[in-house]
Amino acid sequence: MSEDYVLEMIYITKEFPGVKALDGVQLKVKRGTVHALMGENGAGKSTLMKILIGIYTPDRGKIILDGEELKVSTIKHALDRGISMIHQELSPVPNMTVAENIFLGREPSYPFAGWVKMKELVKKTRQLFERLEIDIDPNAKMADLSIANMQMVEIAKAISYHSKLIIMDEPTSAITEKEVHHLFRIIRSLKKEGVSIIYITHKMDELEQITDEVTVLRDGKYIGTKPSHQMTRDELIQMMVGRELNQIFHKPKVPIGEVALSVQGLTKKGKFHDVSFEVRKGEIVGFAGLMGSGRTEVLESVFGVAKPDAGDIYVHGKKATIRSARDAIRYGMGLLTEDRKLTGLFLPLSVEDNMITVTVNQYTKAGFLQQRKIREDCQRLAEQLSIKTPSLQQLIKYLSGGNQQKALIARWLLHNPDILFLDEPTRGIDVGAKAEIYNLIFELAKNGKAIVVVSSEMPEILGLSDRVIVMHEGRKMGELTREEATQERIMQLATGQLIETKR
Amino acid sequence: GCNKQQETAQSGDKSGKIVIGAALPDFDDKWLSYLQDGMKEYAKTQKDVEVIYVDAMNDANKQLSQVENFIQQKVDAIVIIPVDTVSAPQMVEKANQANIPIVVVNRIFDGVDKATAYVGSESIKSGIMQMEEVAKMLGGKGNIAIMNGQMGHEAQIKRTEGNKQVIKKYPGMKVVLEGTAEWDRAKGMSLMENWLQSGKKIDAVVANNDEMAIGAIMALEAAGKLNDVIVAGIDATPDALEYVKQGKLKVTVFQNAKGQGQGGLEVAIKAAKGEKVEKFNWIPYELVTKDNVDEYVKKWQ
Amino acid sequence: MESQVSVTNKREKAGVSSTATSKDKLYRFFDRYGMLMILIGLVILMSILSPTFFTTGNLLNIVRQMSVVGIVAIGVTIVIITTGIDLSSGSVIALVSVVAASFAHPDTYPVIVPILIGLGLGLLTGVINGTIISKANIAPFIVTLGMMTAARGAALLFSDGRPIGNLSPSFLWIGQGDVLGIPVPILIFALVGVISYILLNKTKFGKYVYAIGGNEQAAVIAGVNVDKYKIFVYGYAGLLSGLAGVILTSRISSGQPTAGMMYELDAIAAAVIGGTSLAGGIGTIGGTIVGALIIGVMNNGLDLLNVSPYWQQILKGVIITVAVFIDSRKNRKS
Amino acid sequence: MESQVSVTNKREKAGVSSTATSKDKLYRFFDRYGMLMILIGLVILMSILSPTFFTTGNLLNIVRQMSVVGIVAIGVTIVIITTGIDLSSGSVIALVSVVAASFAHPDTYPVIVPILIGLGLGLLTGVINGTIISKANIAPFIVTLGMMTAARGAALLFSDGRPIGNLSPSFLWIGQGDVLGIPVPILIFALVGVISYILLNKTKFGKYVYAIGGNEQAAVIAGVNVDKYKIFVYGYAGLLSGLAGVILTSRISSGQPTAGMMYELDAIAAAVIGGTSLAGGIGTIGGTIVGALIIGVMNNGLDLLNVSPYWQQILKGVIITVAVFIDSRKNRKS
Ligand SMILES: Nc1ncnc2c1ncn2[C@@H]1O[C@H](COP(=O)(O)OP(=O)(O)OP(=O)(O)O)[C@@H](O)[C@H]1O
Ligand SMILES: Nc1ncnc2c1ncn2[C@@H]1O[C@H](COP(=O)(O)OP(=O)(O)OP(=O)(O)O)[C@@H](O)[C@H]1O
Ligand SMILES: [Mg+2]
Ligand SMILES: [Mg+2]
Repeated sequence: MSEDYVLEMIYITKEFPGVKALDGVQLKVKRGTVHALMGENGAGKSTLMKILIGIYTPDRGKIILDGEELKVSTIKHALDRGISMIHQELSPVPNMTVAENIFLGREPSYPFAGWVKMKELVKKTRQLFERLEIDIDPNAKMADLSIANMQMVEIAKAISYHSKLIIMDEPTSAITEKEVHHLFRIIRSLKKEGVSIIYITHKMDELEQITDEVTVLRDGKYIGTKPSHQMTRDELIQMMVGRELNQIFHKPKVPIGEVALSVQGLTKKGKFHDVSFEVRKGEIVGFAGLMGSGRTEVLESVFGVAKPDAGDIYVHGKKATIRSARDAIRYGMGLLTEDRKLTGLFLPLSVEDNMITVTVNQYTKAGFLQQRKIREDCQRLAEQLSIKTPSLQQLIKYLSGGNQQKALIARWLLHNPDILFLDEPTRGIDVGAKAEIYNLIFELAKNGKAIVVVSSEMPEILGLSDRVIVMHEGRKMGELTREEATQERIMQLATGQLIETKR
Repeated sequence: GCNKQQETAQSGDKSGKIVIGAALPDFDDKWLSYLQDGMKEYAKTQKDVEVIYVDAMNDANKQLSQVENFIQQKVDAIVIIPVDTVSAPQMVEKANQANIPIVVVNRIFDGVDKATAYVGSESIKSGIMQMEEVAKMLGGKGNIAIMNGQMGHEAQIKRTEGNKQVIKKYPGMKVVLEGTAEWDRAKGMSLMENWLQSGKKIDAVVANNDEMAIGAIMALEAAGKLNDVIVAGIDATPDALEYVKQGKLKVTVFQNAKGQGQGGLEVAIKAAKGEKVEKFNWIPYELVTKDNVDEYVKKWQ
Repeated sequence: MESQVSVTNKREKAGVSSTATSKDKLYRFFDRYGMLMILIGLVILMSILSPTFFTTGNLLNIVRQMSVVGIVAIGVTIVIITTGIDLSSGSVIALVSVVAASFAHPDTYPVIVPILIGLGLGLLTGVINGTIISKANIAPFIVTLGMMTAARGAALLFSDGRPIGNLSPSFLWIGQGDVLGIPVPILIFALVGVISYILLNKTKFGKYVYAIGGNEQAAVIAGVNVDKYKIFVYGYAGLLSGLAGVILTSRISSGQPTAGMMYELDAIAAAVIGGTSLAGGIGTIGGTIVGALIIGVMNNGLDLLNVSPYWQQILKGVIITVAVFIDSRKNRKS
Repeated sequence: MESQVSVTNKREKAGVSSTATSKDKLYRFFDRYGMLMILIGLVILMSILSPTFFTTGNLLNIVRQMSVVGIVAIGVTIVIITTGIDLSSGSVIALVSVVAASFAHPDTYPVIVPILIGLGLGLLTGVINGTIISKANIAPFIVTLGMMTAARGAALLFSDGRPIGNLSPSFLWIGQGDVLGIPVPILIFALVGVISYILLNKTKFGKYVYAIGGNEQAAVIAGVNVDKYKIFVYGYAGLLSGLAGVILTSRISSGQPTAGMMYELDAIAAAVIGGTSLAGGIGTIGGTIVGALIIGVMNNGLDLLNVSPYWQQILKGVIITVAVFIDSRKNRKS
């Protein structure tokens, strides 16, 4: 044992009712390195990390931290032993301030009655933010933050523990390029301080940029560990999915039809201003922009979830009055929302029930549900999207994040909309599934659907879109054709450094 | 009426009008609503008298608050039917301190002599009277089932106590079942149904009020056992008298609700005017059986 | 591309198929039928303690007594699944009781009139609840608490605080009659159970109810007319309270302004004992019926055993908590 | 990169800090003090309708009358903030009332004994609630419903259903005495308010209460000992119920096994009227006190105006709903 491991997890096994989530998995992390943990959705990455931090107890296995066996019984125990974690699902306390969220559980206080030193709390947060160059008001209410800012707070929080080992479970799934770079800068400086990091992501390019070693899991089993720079992308994918997977972006040529959706001068005070765009049949339009640039709000306003102050919407050339999501659905629209937990999932319900919500009235005959037809259609879609679940009756809360996302896509596919809005459609989705979803989007376009994709992942925008609309601070800064669109141009527009003249 | 608000707003002033505060324990209670009728009818016959009725919902604390409100309002006299007789002396004392005459009605307690007057009788007597008659009908022996009202209510405690005092006197009688049906007919019926299933021999069901007794009668009737069991109630409500007439309810006890209401208000008005009043105004209980039921049916008409 | 799809397919089959071991099956069985087991256990216990407990007569008795609360509990269950609550049931029963009774005197109206008036009045209170809750967006707790107070006041006002007797024999049949030896209230209870089961499991109404309870915001975005269905849900609960009021009135041969006191708590308890989650999205009709029967068996058994009223209350509190505790074991995560 | 940061800066500032126009300020004012405005409105209305309403005597009267429910409501508020509920308060008051009274006869124990026994008993019931809720993971509704039934039974059993009188003058001072003209119950109520305010806003305990209610998962992840704090919270609520029981007993000079009936509903209503959200995470002590006063003003005013009790019930139901409705307008999003 010449190597200096900060953490060794050996033969970890964990079974949930009906699911063997981890089967004899090992993970060895060298001190002062960034260790990537990769695997498909449901491979068991988060479960392994939750065992490490003390949320789950393993059925079998051993954890050695700094050469000593670690028996984690509670999260507090793990935190005290110098392990902290950025969780995959954001977990803010909405009605508390940023500072209170960050120091939750370890507020600076006087011994008497646990009297909290509020000033110091804020001061410490401010110092933390200054050190990490994060620009958020410590006194802001958590609920008022954008998702991206919430994610930054979570990152800052995990770091504020001064742990020797930080787990980051998909920290970049909710933030844009800019914050990603910021995070990487933070990670590099942490590394210099000797902190070790376990980094979970589905974004391949991040691997090369930031990690030193990679461990791959598949179906709850350990596949292997290798230095990142020795690993080719194809090799990694091979390890993850157990087969070759070539050519993720293979955008087929699709004839573009007539205008399906036209939005004119849409305005919502304080959110976005005078946004106009068109989407044609068979066309995929990408929306790029930094966090909070207003893309989500635009989609929500078109879809009737938010109320715009001004502007007109035309569907297939006819003026449409859309006051609610129901109206939008009647006009043949669909919206996959960006925050699946908040606005997508019915957590206590089964996978099937989650899939049929939009279409359930189409499965009604004489007032009764045609259950066999529902089952068949859902089964078909589940297979098409390779949703990994023991059965369609499984409660969706037990699925991995990626599989939950696929079930939500299935919800809208069942509805078969003419115009489909996808807000961050592959957030938290593994490479294999991502390829499947991209192919699906292409397939939809081929069938003459008009598609709008909002994404903060540059490769996704560039790979999918026929046209890219770039937003900045609630204004449309420009529109680029597939040929014109490059990472640099998009960034320039998105940061407001360049303003395209309106066409 | 609700649109009387304008006039009643002047309740506190000294326009020559006599304002009486009536603190009743429970408007949901049927018997008490007849008592209130007695007050209302009497009030109508009086000129320049206004009565404010408040409902304590069987909550002594609430009643105390209401008495305090009356004192704040400077009413001319208070009529009170105490929620319970232990906390009542304090309310009497508060009224005394404020120099407002207070007339206690229906429920008697130690220290009631500190009040301006008492109108009514002694609760425990109704339980005794009821049980004595049942004992007579049973020939001094038999199995008794006692159906209690809401546990802890003044009437429940005193009536059951009266029942048990009598039973103790007869060695041949014993309480085989005891439960609560919370003054409620539906609950009395369910309790009786369950008792019938218990297989215990029951010779008489003695209920704290008529509503529960009627519930018991209905359950017994449905089981075809009404002829084997004597059912007794208290209150002699119009409904109950109907059952007495039909021979289904063997015993009930009439407590002159209207008489007590009227008497209480009458005394209070006198006291408010500064006239001298009797300290104790007894209104006795009366036993009702099939023999004399018609007399009481007339009283309600 | 072709080959990829087929590979995916294979992988999928492996994922979806039956990984369920026999241990899992046992687990699921308990997960589903845990409370039923507890009910059966309670019945066995009572049968041992009291020889007369396990007789047809007594068992019918228990179900008949529980049918009023049981019907209310079914409506309340659906309300709770949408994350709501209905505290007004007991008072609505009282209001319906006095109003229906006043139309049920012999030789006045045909029996259908008081029934329809009772049901209609129940429905109305429910629709009022639902409309305020959904349109004015006020917490169901407050709205139905308001209705609880107001309906009780209205019942007392309408009847001047007195019972309304002298009801026609045909009206009395609803609560007191029987068909082939089975009491009518039990038949109605069973019918309500079946209809509600179908509503909740076989129609889109049911799917929407669960969706609203599971995540209201998501339901809105999925195009569910949340307001409308909430009004339906509270309306249905009100309708069932109205039905319960009619049965109760007929059963006790009189309209009672004080009827139904605290029934809402019994009904909610039945639902929760039966596995309905107050956090919404979870609950079944079958569970609620089991929950209602547990309460019924407990009431009846304690009466049969002649447990003193004071001890009955203490034991009821303990039994309910223990039953839910035993049942909750099954949901424990390792 | 530099310029980018500054851009974010601007937006962030715009989003969070002083964009407050005077309209915004008005809005925020109403957001915070909406219910207080409604209370003031109600007071003005009552003062116009009844000349005796707005007198020092009557106002002190109202506060004194509400102090028992108000104290309970403060405990309940904290429970509700953690997404819990406490239905047992009223019964605990009754249990504490009879037990404390039996130790408060003249010439037996010093006055501190019944007080400590009362507080201890309240605390105990609360700790039992909290322990079952957190350790056995059962819905608070069921656990406290069980406690509600059981504690009432215990109160009746202990006292054999009878009120317990003959209390020592020093004990009676708690509920009936005054200091410089201010009734003792009001002083205790104020003290409880201040202590609870400090607990909730200035201490770790308070932070954890809000965190557990806002997002229990987040609290767990942050290593907060959620179970422990839940036990604290229910224990505190129980303690305050015990205190309320002692005051009530002293105020009415007797221990009452039937005391406190339905106080839990009044307390919950006060909390919710005062802006506490049953979904957890939101609620203030000040709001709850305002909520309690609204109920008190309503009760007192309707009695003063000689509104018939039936109409009182109807009006109370309507007033509560309307008050919450008016208040909820402020939360409307455009
Ligand atoms: N509490 C639970 N109960 C039952 N099954 C669970 C539970 N938590 C996780 N699982 C299952 O365990 C498996 C591993 O899930 P896990 O969340 O660890 O996946 P993951 O690798 O993090 O996936 P993703 O990339 O989608 O986040 C999945 O099949 C999931 O459905
Ligand atoms: N911290 C904040 N406080 C208040 N409002 C904010 C905050 N952050 C964002 N917003 C508002 O919410 C909207 C969020 O934008 P939206 O979610 O539509 O942007 P987006 O481009 O989709 O970004 P994201 O990728 O973060 O979802 C913005 O228009 C902004 O007004
Ligand atoms: Mg994961
Ligand atoms: Mg967005």
